[in-house]
Amino acid sequence: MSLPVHALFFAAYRDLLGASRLELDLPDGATVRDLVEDLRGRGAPFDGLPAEPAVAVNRVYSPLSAPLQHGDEVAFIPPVAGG
Amino acid sequence: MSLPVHALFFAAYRDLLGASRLELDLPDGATVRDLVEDLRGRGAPFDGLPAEPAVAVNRVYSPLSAPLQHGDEVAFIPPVAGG
Amino acid sequence: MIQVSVQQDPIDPASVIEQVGHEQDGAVLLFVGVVRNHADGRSVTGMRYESFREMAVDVLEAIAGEAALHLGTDRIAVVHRIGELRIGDASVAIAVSSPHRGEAFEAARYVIEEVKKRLPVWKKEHYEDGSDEWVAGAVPPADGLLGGDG
Amino acid sequence: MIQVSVQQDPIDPASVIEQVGHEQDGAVLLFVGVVRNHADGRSVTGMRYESFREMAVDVLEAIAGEAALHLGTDRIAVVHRIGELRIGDASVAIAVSSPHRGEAFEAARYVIEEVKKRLPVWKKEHYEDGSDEWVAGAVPPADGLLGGDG
Repeated sequence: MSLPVHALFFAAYRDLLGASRLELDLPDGATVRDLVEDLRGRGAPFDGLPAEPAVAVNRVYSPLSAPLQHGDEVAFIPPVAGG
Repeated sequence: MSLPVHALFFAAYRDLLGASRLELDLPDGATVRDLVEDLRGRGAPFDGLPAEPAVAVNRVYSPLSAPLQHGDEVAFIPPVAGG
Repeated sequence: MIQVSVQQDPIDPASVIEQVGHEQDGAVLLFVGVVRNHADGRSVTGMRYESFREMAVDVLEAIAGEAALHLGTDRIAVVHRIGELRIGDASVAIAVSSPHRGEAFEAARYVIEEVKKRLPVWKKEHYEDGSDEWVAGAVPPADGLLGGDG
Repeated sequence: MIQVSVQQDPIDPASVIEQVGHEQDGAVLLFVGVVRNHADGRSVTGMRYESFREMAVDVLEAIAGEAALHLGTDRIAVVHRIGELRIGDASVAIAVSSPHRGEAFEAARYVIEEVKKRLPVWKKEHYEDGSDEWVAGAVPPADGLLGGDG
């Protein structure tokens, strides 16, 4: 474990987890998908997150295949309803 | 002559004729086109009116073929530029 | 709820919105036409708007009614100003309130396009050199009040 | 001249217009989204808007920038409100000023459609029976910030 990242949760995801922010350590070379699977593997309530959520890395929408860097901020974005 | 009508002129047409309103008497059965031709036949400045102007009879756009009634108000409508 | 006006008084966009605003609706659209300081490359210093006022009111009501009929919203307000306008003055304001934004956009667009086609209003541009000129406009269709196919 | 805001304060449509108004332009368009008193047949008593605020500001700037690039007008202001809103409150306001009305309509429409697709904002509806629910929204594209073909 040498890849610390910050995970942010909003709206329905925050309500689901009861947390708006988690600090995680992932293996070097981990992708966003690895982060999602790490979380979902923890069981309830984390397995309530979708397998393929929309995410933003450092405030930019990113595919699940994006590799993570040290200190990245990964926001889980529930379906948006602005306007 | 037994068909009195009111002719109204706006904007460029009023400037052309130097008048915003004329009272005319036309023969029974006259159409809008007859009115236009009557005016244009008077020479300058009336012949500066187009042969087929847009007109409104009693405030409703009408074709030149429309028959006129006693007391009709015929407005000569230059190309419009509202908005 | 259709309200139209052809007026000498300055247009207050906020009050035009208020004419259509309602809590049952989800979208409000306001279009404002503003007198520009140039036209066809010439510097414009002001503009005189004239109308066949009684007919213009009828035509505005007809246009707004068509928009309401075709587009399913009857909350429409249209105000057209006449008289001497300065650069930056609002010449026309159209407000539409509708449950759905698509209808609001379409209704407002319909109204301004029809206004330009058939509202009996004319404008004379004043230029920097002191001259002025009637703006070349659109020939209204002979069946204008009944509308085309919109 | 692109100005965006994600704010707790009430939206004043007139001030949003002022952000884009300019005498060189001929058309000003304002779109306002308003909290409705019903949704899917249920009576709504209010709405809570949340955002990922820092990112939302970035996304609004990107959307407005795309509209400016594609549609040739760079006078765009967008304000999105967050927090507890009541029925009739403005949730979003978009103002566009442009020399030509077509561009103004298209730019405003583009901005609101993109806002609904990818702005990181969520809303919870409060119902008459005291319950509340997150509104089912749109899944933003993974390349959202760069836009689709708009």
